[in-house]
Amino acid sequence: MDINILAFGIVKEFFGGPSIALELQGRLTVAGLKEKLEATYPDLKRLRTYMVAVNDEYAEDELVIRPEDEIAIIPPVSGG
Amino acid sequence: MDINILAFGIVKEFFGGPSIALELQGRLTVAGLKEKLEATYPDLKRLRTYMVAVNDEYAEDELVIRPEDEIAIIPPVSGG
Amino acid sequence: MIDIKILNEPLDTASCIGNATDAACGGTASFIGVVRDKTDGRKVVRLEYECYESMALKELAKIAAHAVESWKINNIVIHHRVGVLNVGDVAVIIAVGAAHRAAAFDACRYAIDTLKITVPIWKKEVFENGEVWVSPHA
Amino acid sequence: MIDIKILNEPLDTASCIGNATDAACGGTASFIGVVRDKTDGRKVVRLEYECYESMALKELAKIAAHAVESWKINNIVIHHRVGVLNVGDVAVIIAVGAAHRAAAFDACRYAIDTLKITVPIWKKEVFENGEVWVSPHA
Repeated sequence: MDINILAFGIVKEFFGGPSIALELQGRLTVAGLKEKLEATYPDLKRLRTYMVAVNDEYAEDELVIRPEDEIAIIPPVSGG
Repeated sequence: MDINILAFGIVKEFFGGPSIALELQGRLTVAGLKEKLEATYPDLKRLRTYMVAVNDEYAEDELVIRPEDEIAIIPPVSGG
Repeated sequence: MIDIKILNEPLDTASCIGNATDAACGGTASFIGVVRDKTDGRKVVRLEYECYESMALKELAKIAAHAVESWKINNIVIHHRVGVLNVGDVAVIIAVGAAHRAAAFDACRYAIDTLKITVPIWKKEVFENGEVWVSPHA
Repeated sequence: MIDIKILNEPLDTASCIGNATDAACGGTASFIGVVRDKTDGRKVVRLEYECYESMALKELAKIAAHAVESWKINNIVIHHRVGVLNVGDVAVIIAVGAAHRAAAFDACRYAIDTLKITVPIWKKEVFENGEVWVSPHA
């Protein structure tokens, strides 16, 4: 089953677009997702920091991702 | 020689108008002026505090008043 | 830029903030003081502001000069209204533009706090059944 | 009253401040953030603001709710603009009305400081010879 991952800001450039699809196999935590993404998109490690949002909320590393979740990668924000 | 003393806010009510004339005899400091005024207008002592301005500046008690000075009585301000 | 005025007419919030802001400012902090509808539960009908204008302008200029010396700010606008004001009317506007917002906030707050202590302006509150010269912290 | 908006059009400073002010407010503190003409000496041509709207609105609502819980304030207005902005355009307005000015200042400052840390909005600075996603404190 594929999950859709939204990208914003500079992460769109790393992903080459506003979202990517990722196959969800078995149990995946936010920390596990980050590892997977960093393996495919090593530019993510260049960021000072980045967060994963699950269903419009900043997610802890331990959170387990469910197929129906809305996932987004949040690089350092710069509003205001 | 008379000096003119400007009143503002509630002090106008004490003085019964926007200014009073006071005879300047000999050497008079700001502290001396306050004493004189308080003798004639005891309501001044009801104020939490008040200041004397000489030529648009808050004056220290020791300042000696000259005939040409512009004198004003400044009750607690309440602008803003 | 320093812009200080005591006016006998309605103040213009947008133009004060606009004037405090320029292309080198990252942010503008501002404060507006308005006439409240009640004081200690008593209904305010209107306010009358009086000022010792020559001295008030000097004291306002001192506040602006000290703000410019103390914080990295680009512009400070202080407009105070005098005369008869109704509930909801703007009595004072302070707007400070700076490259960084901390300086703008600090200078703006310093300016209004100091204005309320040093600038010779007095307000009389008119109630339905009387009036009183306001004496803060009495 | 809490009024939170993300808009794709110019913001209206006067109406935001007016909406934050009511007859029970003694003062309204506000902050406007504008597009600066230079970053590190490089001339900015324009800015492009992007946001994750559903989450940004939630985070803004949290800021407003926390401000209302933490300080005695009557109203808070937060409007943020997105899309293409030019030098001098207003990107964000925060206006807080309160009976006493200290609460208004504290809540306003808290709101802009927190917005810049938690709200998923990003800006790209476009220079004459390139563009860069802004990464504050990088």
